[in-house]
Amino acid sequence: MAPGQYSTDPKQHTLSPIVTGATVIGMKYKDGVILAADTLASYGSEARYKDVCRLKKVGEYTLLGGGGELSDFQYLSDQLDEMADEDWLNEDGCFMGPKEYSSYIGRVMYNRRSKFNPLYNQFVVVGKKKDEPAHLMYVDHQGTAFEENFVATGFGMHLGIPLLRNSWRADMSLDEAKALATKCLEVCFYRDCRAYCKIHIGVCNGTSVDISAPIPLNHFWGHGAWTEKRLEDDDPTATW
Amino acid sequence: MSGLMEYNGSAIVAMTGENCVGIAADTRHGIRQLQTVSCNRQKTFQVTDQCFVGLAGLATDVQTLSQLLNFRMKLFTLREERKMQPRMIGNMISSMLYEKRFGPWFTEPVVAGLDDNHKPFVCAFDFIGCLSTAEDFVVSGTTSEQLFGVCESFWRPGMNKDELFETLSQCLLSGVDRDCLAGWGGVVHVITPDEIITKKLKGRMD
Amino acid sequence: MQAPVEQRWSPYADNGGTCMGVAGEDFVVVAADTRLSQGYSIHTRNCSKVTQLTDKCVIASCGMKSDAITLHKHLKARMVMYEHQHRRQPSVTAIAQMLSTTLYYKRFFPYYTFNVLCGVDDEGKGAVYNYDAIGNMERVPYTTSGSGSALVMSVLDAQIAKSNQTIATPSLDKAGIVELCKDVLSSVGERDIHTGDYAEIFLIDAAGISKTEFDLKLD
Amino acid sequence: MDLLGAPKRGMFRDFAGTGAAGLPNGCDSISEARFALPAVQDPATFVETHFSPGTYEDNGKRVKFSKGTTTLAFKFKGGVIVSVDSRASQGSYIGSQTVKKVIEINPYLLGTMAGGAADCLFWERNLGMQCRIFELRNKERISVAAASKLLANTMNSYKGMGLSMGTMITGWDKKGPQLYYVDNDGTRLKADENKPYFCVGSGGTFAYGVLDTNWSFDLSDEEAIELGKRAIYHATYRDAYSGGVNNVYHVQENGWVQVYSDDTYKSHDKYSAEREAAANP
Amino acid sequence: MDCITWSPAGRILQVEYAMEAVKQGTPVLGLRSKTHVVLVSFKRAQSELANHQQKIFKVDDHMAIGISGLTADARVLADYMRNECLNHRYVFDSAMNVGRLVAQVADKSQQKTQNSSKRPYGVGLLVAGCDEKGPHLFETCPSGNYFEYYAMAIGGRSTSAKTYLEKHFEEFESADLDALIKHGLEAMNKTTSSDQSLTTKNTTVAVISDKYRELSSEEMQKFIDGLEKKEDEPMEDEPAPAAASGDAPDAPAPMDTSG
Amino acid sequence: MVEVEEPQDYLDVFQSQRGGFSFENCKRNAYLAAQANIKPPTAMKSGTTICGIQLKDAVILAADTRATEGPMVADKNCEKLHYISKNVFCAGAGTAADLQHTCEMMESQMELLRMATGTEPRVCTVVRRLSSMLFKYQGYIGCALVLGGVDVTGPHLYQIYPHGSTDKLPFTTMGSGSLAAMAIMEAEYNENLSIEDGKKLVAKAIRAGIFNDLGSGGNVDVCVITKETGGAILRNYEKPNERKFKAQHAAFPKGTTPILKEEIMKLVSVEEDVVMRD
Repeated sequence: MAPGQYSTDPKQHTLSPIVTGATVIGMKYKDGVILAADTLASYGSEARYKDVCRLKKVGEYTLLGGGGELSDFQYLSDQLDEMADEDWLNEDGCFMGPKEYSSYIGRVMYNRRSKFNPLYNQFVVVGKKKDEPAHLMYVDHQGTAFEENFVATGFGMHLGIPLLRNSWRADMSLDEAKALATKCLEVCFYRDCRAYCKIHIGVCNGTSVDISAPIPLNHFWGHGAWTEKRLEDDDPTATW
Repeated sequence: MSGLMEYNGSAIVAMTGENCVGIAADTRHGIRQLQTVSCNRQKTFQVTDQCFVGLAGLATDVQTLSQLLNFRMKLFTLREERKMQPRMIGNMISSMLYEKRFGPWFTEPVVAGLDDNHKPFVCAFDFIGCLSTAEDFVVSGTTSEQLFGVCESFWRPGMNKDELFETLSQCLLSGVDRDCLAGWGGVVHVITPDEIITKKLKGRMD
Repeated sequence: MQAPVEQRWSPYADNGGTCMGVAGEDFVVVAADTRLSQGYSIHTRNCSKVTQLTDKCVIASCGMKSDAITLHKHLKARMVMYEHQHRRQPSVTAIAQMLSTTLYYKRFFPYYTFNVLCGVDDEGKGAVYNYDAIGNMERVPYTTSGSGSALVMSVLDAQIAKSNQTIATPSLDKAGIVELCKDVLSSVGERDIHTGDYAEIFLIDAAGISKTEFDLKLD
Repeated sequence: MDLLGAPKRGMFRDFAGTGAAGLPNGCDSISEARFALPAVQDPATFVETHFSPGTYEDNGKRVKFSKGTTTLAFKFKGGVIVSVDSRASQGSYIGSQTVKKVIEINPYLLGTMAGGAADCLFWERNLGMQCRIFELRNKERISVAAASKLLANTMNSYKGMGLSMGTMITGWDKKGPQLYYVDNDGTRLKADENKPYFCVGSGGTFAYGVLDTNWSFDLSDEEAIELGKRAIYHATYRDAYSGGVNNVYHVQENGWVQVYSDDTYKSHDKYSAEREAAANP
Repeated sequence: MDCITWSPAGRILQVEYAMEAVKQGTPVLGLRSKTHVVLVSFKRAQSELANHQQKIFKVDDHMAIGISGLTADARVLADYMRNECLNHRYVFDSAMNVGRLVAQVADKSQQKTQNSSKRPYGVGLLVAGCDEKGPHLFETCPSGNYFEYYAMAIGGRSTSAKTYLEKHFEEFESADLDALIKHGLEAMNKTTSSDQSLTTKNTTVAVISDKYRELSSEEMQKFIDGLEKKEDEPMEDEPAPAAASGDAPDAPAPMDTSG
Repeated sequence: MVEVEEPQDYLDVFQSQRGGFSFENCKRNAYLAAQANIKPPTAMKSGTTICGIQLKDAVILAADTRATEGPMVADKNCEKLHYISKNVFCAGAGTAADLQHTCEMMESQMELLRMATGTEPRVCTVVRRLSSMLFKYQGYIGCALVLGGVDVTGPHLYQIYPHGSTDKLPFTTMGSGSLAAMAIMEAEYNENLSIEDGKKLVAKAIRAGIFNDLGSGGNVDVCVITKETGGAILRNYEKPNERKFKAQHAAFPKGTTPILKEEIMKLVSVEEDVVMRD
């Protein structure tokens, strides 16, 4: 079967998402790594839940950001919480870092796709464990996984990535990184129907993992050509 | 996989050189893809003294179109008492193909010629007449992917007529050797300001 | 414009890319680009397709990335097992046969990967193995796989096998083959939209494995 | 899920031993014991529609596998001649011109390859193993009839799963030279006086034409080998999906020998000269 | 008598006998610094015609075990550990935590002591490995007990080695690799009887940091040449079979298990 | 009684069909498709990134230069900016042949209009004509256009979809790389930009398409249209994608390729009324 073709007789698993989240932006900066996502969960084309946090702290050093089916994101979050608890129960002071969690998530996603029962998500797993280098990995519903310095999922893959590729630098400060992520989500808000103007930003710097309170985005709709009246007879700029 | 462009199989490539231009085509005529019925099918047609058109695609359309071209060339000469320049031939083919936008000929032509200033001109079309010119080479037919590969590697600026011939024929033969549907020999025309060199190539016969 | 969600789900994706391997008398050259794409999007510009299996053997896989990741992880585990059991690394020939069966195991739900396995064999000769998705295997002097394979193969036929040439020209030396691989991948980068960004060249000989990188076009 | 007769014992070792104890749920592990099947309602149809090799009938939907193409074998008084081409095509692209389409199962048995190359390669390798086990158990060589039956049985158990294989099993046993045809439907045919030869693959029709004209049981060894070459040459000439090197094997009383291996590029000169000489005597 | 039957004295003799099997084996010892763990084993050849038996098994790049007791049982455990490490790498793309694997092995051993149709493993392991908390050295017993040590020796004649290790263990923490190996061989040298000496043939030294490495015979020869001359004191007798119940888990290197 | 039409002289057919689509192959092609179960080939498309911005008194258009056939680059440096009249230009995405010919047709219509009225065409005229023509063909002519021009009423920027819908905008992008280019536009567009900054902005947007969208590539073409000077296409305004490595293969020596037959036709000048060669 060629890629892009659907299978003849899939089992009746969830093969299309119901309640979905949109873009997640992740990028490394000089002291760690940040993750940003808006707060909307859509039900088809309905903006259904407007105050959802699509970032999730996993274990001590890791953040998970999810786009796509929200229930699958929550299911995986629970699984990861269980693993973090087990880590803690061992009482040996060892905790898994972003590398372990991202690899695990990659295996889970591949395994579920191989069972024709995918978790319909695109995840970004980021984190920084103590003095180890910051880690950022993308995993999607087919198990495709790769590490990068910055990544964007969903519509952000088209709208956010060009800005990231232009502006990302390894030596960005935290504020610069936050500003860039905000800019990407702002552009998504302008052009993606499933995006929203309130975002969370999560930061991993090796010692702590913090998810911000919701931040409202600035937006501007006042370009001259959009505001000018065109249908009135006496308008000299009207062309038809 | 099954398409009219692959029904008969063909490989055509045209290349520019220094004051010369060349066009090469294979000679296989297959039907229903797999069966080879002859190995001396004509796929390149001389339309003026210094211009050739290569027609890849469905054999029946290739024949019809080549005759139509012949007709249009003669009509033009009668009316205008001059010969068409290669670029003009390109534009004419483009219009002829686009005329049949919604009931197309299944052929993708290639034009190679020298204009009055001995400047080489090559261009290719898709089957509804999108003309694209190139400075280096153009390819067409079922072998186009393979030909893109070899031509990108072997074409170089400023080839003389002998170099052009060798490059062109190596590209053609290497290309068709990796395509089931084309090959069984080939023919190369090199057009220079004062002669047209035509050579039949010995290729693999499988 | 791309629809935001797929209507029907497919377990397969094509992540594109081109890789090639050329065997020499006592060395082997492997080259692959590092673009990871899906549809018209570039996921990342820098994602290696090549995994080192032993001191003398690497595998390059094009096709679907997640299958390739899994296959490579699997093979690396098998290498460790072999080493534990036999206290030495498996030979290229052994790995080649093992890979064939591993792929055939998935005959009914194949790994969508097109593999090239390269190494130096027990006799010290360069070895290149070519596979289809379900484990048909052949030892060849040179091969290629992936989205630009049709573009590569004919060039190698002309430059290495020298088919259709009546005048003998000297065959390429090590540096010449590396040069050729660079040139061919650059050519593919010009014409195949799924191949590009950067490329890696692995040279395996008696001295071990050395890796060089070079730039392709980014568009 | 039953594996439709997939070999369960001995053939493939579960190299990772028992599954790992400490793995968290939801992820796969490296152990892998048997043929993996897609988790769809009807795996057989799924496999058949999506993962079968195809050339010209291929509608672009399938994963393209290497596919082998003109093979023939015939009996004559000196044994059996097996003659094959060496092209592997993936769609119209020629993947390889140097495929070994005669599979040397053991010194007395040959198999040929047409259809899905991986299917042929794997199951004939598997057949070689079964034959060896038979030898060890019974202290005598397996008959060609039995060997071909083993293969046909395997094919039967995977019927409808999209395997693609058209093979000829040939060898010399107690009853003399033997030739069988086995394919992926489980068909098994014996070559006898009425049907002393088989041609398999897309170029088979062309090869049949040559054999029908020139075959007789009393051919000398040289004539028989020449006939094998000639039939393959003509098939490669006319059939787009055949070509490359012509390999000819001769099955004799004490095992097979490879008697010829050369590029059809060269045969063309010889046969076209012959043709011209016949046309202009 | 099976291994779930208590003796009147409140012991499980089958388990204790299994612990004895460990003492029948040739000695193996381990010691660690801040950066490395070193395992040293003294190998025995079954006969003049046989190879020396392998005593140290690499489990993963960051982990190895030295064994004393039934080699056959050790191989089963080694396979299990290797498999766990491989699976861990496959799933988490990282090295397995040493202590947690040891705990798993101990659990596995413990299960064998609670089932009438099974017998305890007759092998003790010294598990040496490195993880995010640095180098570790563990001992596992057939009983399912496990302990972590700065340095430890198990197997026949190990008592004298332990004496040596106890005397010097405070130096180990900051010792460099060469010193650590030297101490290991010195301690091992104490276990040999007067007519035996360490050779490159009968001794294996493995170094574990984040990589596993066995010393080559040339490297080892240098260390062996530098060993202290052996005093001609008579070796003490092997301790009599006795209970192992007196182990104090917090003691860094229990001197004697014959409590 | 069935009347059998006598085959006409091709010259007549030729005359009668001048200037329109010919459907004479349709029946045959439908038959081939139905009988032989053969699918028609795909036409050359430009995956394309095109964009345009409207400034205070200018319009700037830009495009990449890649034309693709499936995953192959058919043309590395094609032209996607089309001249319509001195003051109106357009950039096209979609089926390449449709774009070429639609724009040429519009060019000729506008030239005729100019000659008939003696004034330069207004942008809305071009848009109206294009939109009605595309609407008539119900999307079968695959032209997606960004059209810009400056006329007596000032600068105007439009986009036109294949089905004939139009929109007037301050900035827009189209084609497979439109999202990448749009990201740049949304982030940086401002209607008070100078022409120089405007050129930089469109080039940056196109570069975003070239580098982030696989359907787009090659070079950047820019077209600036102002009231004073009319429009001018700056072909290959930026060339960010030169080939980075080219090996110097030894040339194939003369006589390398095996040949069966060689013919050489000498061209000679004939001094008569039909001149073969000068």
